[in-house]
Amino acid sequence: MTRRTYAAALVDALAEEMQADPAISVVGSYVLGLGPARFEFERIRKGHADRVFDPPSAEAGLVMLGVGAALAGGRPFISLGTAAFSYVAFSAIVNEAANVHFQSGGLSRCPLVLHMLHGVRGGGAPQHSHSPQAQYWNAPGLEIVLPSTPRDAKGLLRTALRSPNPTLLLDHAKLLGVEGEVPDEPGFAIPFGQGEVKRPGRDVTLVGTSWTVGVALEAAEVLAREGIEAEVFDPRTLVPFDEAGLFASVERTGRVVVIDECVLNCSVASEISARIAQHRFGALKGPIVRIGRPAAPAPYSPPLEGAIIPSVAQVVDAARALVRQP
Amino acid sequence: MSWNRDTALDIWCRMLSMRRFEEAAIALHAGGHLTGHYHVYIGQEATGAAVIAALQPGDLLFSTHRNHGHYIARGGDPARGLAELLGRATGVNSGMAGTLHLCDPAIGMPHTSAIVGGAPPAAVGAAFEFARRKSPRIAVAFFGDGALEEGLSIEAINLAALWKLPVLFVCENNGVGAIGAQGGGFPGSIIGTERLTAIPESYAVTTMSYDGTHAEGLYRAALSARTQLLAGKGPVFIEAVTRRWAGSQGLWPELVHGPTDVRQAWQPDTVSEDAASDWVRTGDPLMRLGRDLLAAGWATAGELSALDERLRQTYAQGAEAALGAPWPDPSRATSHVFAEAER
Amino acid sequence: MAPSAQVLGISAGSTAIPDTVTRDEAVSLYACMVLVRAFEEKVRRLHAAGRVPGLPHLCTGQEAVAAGVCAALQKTDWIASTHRGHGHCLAKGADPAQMMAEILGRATGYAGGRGGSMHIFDAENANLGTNGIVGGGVPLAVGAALASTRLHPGRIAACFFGDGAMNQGVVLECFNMAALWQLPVLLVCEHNGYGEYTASDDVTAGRLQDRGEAFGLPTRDIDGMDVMNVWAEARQAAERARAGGGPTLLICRAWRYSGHHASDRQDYKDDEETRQWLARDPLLQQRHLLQRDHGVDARELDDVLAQAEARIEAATRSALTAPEPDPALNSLRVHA
Amino acid sequence: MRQISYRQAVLEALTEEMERDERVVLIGEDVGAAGGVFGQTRGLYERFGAKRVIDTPISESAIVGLTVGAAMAGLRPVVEIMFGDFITLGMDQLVNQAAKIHWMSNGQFRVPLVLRTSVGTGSSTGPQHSQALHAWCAHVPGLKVVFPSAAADAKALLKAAVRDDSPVVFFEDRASYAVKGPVPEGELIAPLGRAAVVRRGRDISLIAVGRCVGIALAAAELLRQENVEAEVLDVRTLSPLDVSGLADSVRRTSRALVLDQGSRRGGLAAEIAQTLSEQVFDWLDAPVERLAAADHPVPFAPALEQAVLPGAREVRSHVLRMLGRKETP
Repeated sequence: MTRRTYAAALVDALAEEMQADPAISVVGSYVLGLGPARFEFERIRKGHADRVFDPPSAEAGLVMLGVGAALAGGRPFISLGTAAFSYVAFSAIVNEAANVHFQSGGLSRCPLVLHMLHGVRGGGAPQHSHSPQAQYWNAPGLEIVLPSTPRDAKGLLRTALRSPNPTLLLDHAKLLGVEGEVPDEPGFAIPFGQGEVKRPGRDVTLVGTSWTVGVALEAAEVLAREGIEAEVFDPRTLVPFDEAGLFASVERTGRVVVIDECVLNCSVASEISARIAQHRFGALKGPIVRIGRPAAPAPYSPPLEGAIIPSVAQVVDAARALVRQP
Repeated sequence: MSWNRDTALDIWCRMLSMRRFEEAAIALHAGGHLTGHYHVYIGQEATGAAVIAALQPGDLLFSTHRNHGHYIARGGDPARGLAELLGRATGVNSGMAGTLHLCDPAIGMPHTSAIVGGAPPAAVGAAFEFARRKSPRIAVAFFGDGALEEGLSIEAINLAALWKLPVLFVCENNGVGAIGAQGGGFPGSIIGTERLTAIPESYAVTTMSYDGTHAEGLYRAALSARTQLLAGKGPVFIEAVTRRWAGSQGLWPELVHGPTDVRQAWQPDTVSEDAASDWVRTGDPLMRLGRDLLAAGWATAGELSALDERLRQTYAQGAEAALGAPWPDPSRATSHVFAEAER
Repeated sequence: MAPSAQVLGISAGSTAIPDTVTRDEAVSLYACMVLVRAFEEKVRRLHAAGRVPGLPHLCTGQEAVAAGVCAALQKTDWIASTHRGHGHCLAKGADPAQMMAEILGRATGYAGGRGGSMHIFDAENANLGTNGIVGGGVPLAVGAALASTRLHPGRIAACFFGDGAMNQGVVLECFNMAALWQLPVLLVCEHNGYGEYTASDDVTAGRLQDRGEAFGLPTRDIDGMDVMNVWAEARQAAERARAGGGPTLLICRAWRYSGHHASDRQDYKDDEETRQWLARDPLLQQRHLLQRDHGVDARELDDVLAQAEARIEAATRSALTAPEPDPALNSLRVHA
Repeated sequence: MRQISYRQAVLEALTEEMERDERVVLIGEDVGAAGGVFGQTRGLYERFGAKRVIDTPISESAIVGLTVGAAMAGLRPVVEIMFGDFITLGMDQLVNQAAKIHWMSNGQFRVPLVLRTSVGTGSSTGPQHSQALHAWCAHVPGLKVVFPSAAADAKALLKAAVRDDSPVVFFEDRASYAVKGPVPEGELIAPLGRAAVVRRGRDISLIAVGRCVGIALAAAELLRQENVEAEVLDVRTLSPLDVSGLADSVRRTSRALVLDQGSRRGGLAAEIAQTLSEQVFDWLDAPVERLAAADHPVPFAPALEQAVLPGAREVRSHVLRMLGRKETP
């Protein structure tokens, strides 16, 4: 095990896989954004100069380039930079990449990794703070991966680079600098559809994805001081989704708070809550509580921006209210 | 590979097969078996057949909603193609694709997009991979003049020109003639300039314009384009100008003169006199190549008739088999959403 | 890309400059550029001191394009700007105090702190706003021009976009429609040679000038560092648009002295090229022209400079003391 | 009461609103001389001329972007996107410009535009021409989303949408264009943001979107034979959702099944089900359930396509299971 930042762990996985598989190429100039973490990517440019390409800003054309390359035997890693720009390529993602295998009757494959940085990063304002995964979850044919730690980032990226399907890898802009223990053994990979209990507990289940897993863990510490043992469950991938792992946790605690950085309407939290209610209604001691972004664009000014992000306090209050319910 | 008897005869057979496929499709629609709207390739066969005849097996082809001709010219199985149009289980794509998305990786046609402007960027992606892996293969994108109104296809031309990718853009400009615009039909391309080729030229792309009904010209153009592409000299853009077939009324085509009679190539007086006869005599690429074969002494009327007869059998049986083919089981609807990783 | 006009293949000393330029018109162009430069310099220093959230994009070096084009427009003509739009807003008449308050995320900003640098709207001066999406503003201006042909004949629109945006599909679709329907719009490309960190020449095939003509769009390739030249070309295009003569693509060759954003060290540019462009600073060029052709003495020019800096100081003081916005108002005005 | 088709109702709404307000214009592909590929704008070009019924090139992202700019500058444009699947090409202009401008500009600019598009299965048009994507738009703050299920609402809600000062995405069910329904003469307009009870009942609330309203009504008739009285609600405006209207019904019936024409996962049905669970948890005897379009792309083959949406019989047996009743053969 070694201590690595999230960004470094991503680059480790990418570098190792590029060494092993000549089919992999990287197209995108800002894989790790415009912040300090971006210099981590220089190793890939130096190590594989002929396999890294700086495209014009033409996101729709870029995703289609990835689809065509995948159909021609390649394994392109296409980075769109900020997730908000993926809307410019929305048709290429949901009408082309997602449908290749299905509409060819299973004859053709599209092994493509589409990477983007999502979430409220600070000062992003309404057009650079999107978390579009809820909308992509409604488009059949796309695998969706949301790592929350450096370890998960490395393990899940390796699986994505070996998947025969189009995979959306959404990294939260604020996680790039976070540090954590990362296994070194060669070929370390985490399969899709396998969630993880990041912290065991018995009184309430806190479900988070990507950055909100950290919020859940912090809330669990605060609750522990009040004698409430919260369990934190991280599904890690939306498609395929680890229902068994989630339901097992719900059965243990009987209470659920789902924390999601998407806007609450038709969000990831809505889908997760509806599934729990439908399949484990009997296990619930009270209604499932959703915590997400309110129905408004993301404001620029720090005090406004701070008010819309799911907070530790909100999670603690919700969990305490559920547990204290008569 | 050069223009000779064998090549010309091979292209004529491909063109005739493309024509019979569309005639079968129109008949199936008239019989109420083919629901939904569909697009036929009648009148453009020379472009598809000639360019595709110049390809090598490893090259990849990307088409659009008007794809039947490309599928047949590249060697797609007619019976399985017709079965796919009828949504049957034995269709080449098991009923998932239908007329808008006919494809088959086995003949180098892996994915057919029905989004206008979808073919050029996909072909650019494939060419990007070939160039990167230094493999002697090219990608071809067929699309209509309308596609150049989509920003997506212009982004593709820029990418291809920028990185000198081995992609051949074939723009089948069947810009609506008089019939379409006045008859309440759909206006052709709406582009600010008259000269379509000005757009690829503004990206320093090698651009040529050809008569879309002249198989020999297009075949030579495609051969030289392929050589230039493999030499890393960047993309080539071919505009193939064709006249709209008399029977094409937007989404509901009709066989204005019934099935094509190949003998009219050497018996022009048998063409009945009406609004469509001019197109049959001068606009139909099949008739034109037939006349050229006879004039060059590369085939006799008898040989052409014999080839035609064999193809009629193929299509009669094909339509028969398609109509009799089983419907897919509804439970299959959720299959192939994701591919299984190779074990 | 060497800076001198000849090498760039631009029509040096464009014949478009009308001979009857008045002294006041030339001085007001200088005053506008000086105001923009002072504003951007203040934002840079505030950002360095950690007072500005996020990453503002500065237009230092490109003042001549903003000043020249907006001087050719009337107050009611529409403009649509970019993520690097402080200069466009100020040149179109926006209030520096409300702009600075918005950049600092304060309640008195144009958007009450909601938008920040990339989302400044100023309806009073028909400013359709700065924009966070590359090429995002171009269809807004083309749409406004379409509306004007019906609702307010005689009003025209102008949009600004970078050379990076010339590779966005939506921008080329707009070229086609503007030419097709002969819409009264000025399409102003601020060609500063770089799309974010990538040199445009590395990502742009063929010549940018040809892309307009391919859609039947009259195109001018002009020196964007000479405010008199920009102003003359913009006036000609504006008059033609107002008279129903349709759109013009104005490619203005310019250079941004600041990085893509405030903390970008610009290590991707080579020093020799930068030095040459610094020698063609639009403010210095105009100052020299005013002295040589209009007999304006240095003292009066220094006054103009001092007034600009005083105005920006006052605007900054009011913005720094303005209240933080109230989060409870976040969900207001989501719907009209 | 006269019977006219869903398509005719749309056409009447457009004609009346264009007569009423000079600023209303129609922009889209083949909406002019061709009269719309489904005939839904026939006659408007001849009546209002090329300046107000504008044919465009095939450039969806610029078309949507252009209408946003025109709306900011004072027009009240109705932009038609031929197939709902193609709004994906205009998604950036819809999500990052139209939906946010009023909010971002602190009220300085309004964007009074209507984006009309046709959606849904039933015409063998395959995966890229048959989707119902309203959930994506309902997810975006700043967009109002409307989905009429029959002719009367197609007219009444479209007129309200054109007069609304916010951007409205108006979904029309393509398979319903030819379906006739009762539409009163004269001025007919209905407020946005309100659901409607289309059939009274006491045992269960069937909350339906778009074409599923007709399916729910057919299922209710089948259920009557099992003496189960189902209440059927038509959601009409999907965002902002009429939560109180839906909650009132479920408080009376204490059971709810949501029927949605969009796909199930991450869809509108999940949002409605969870919102109801939060509002009326104590009244619920069982969890709110969902029946929606299957989670796979829409296949071409009719035999496969017809299985995408739940049918009336499938709804009937699902309700009986929810009520713990045995299926009588």
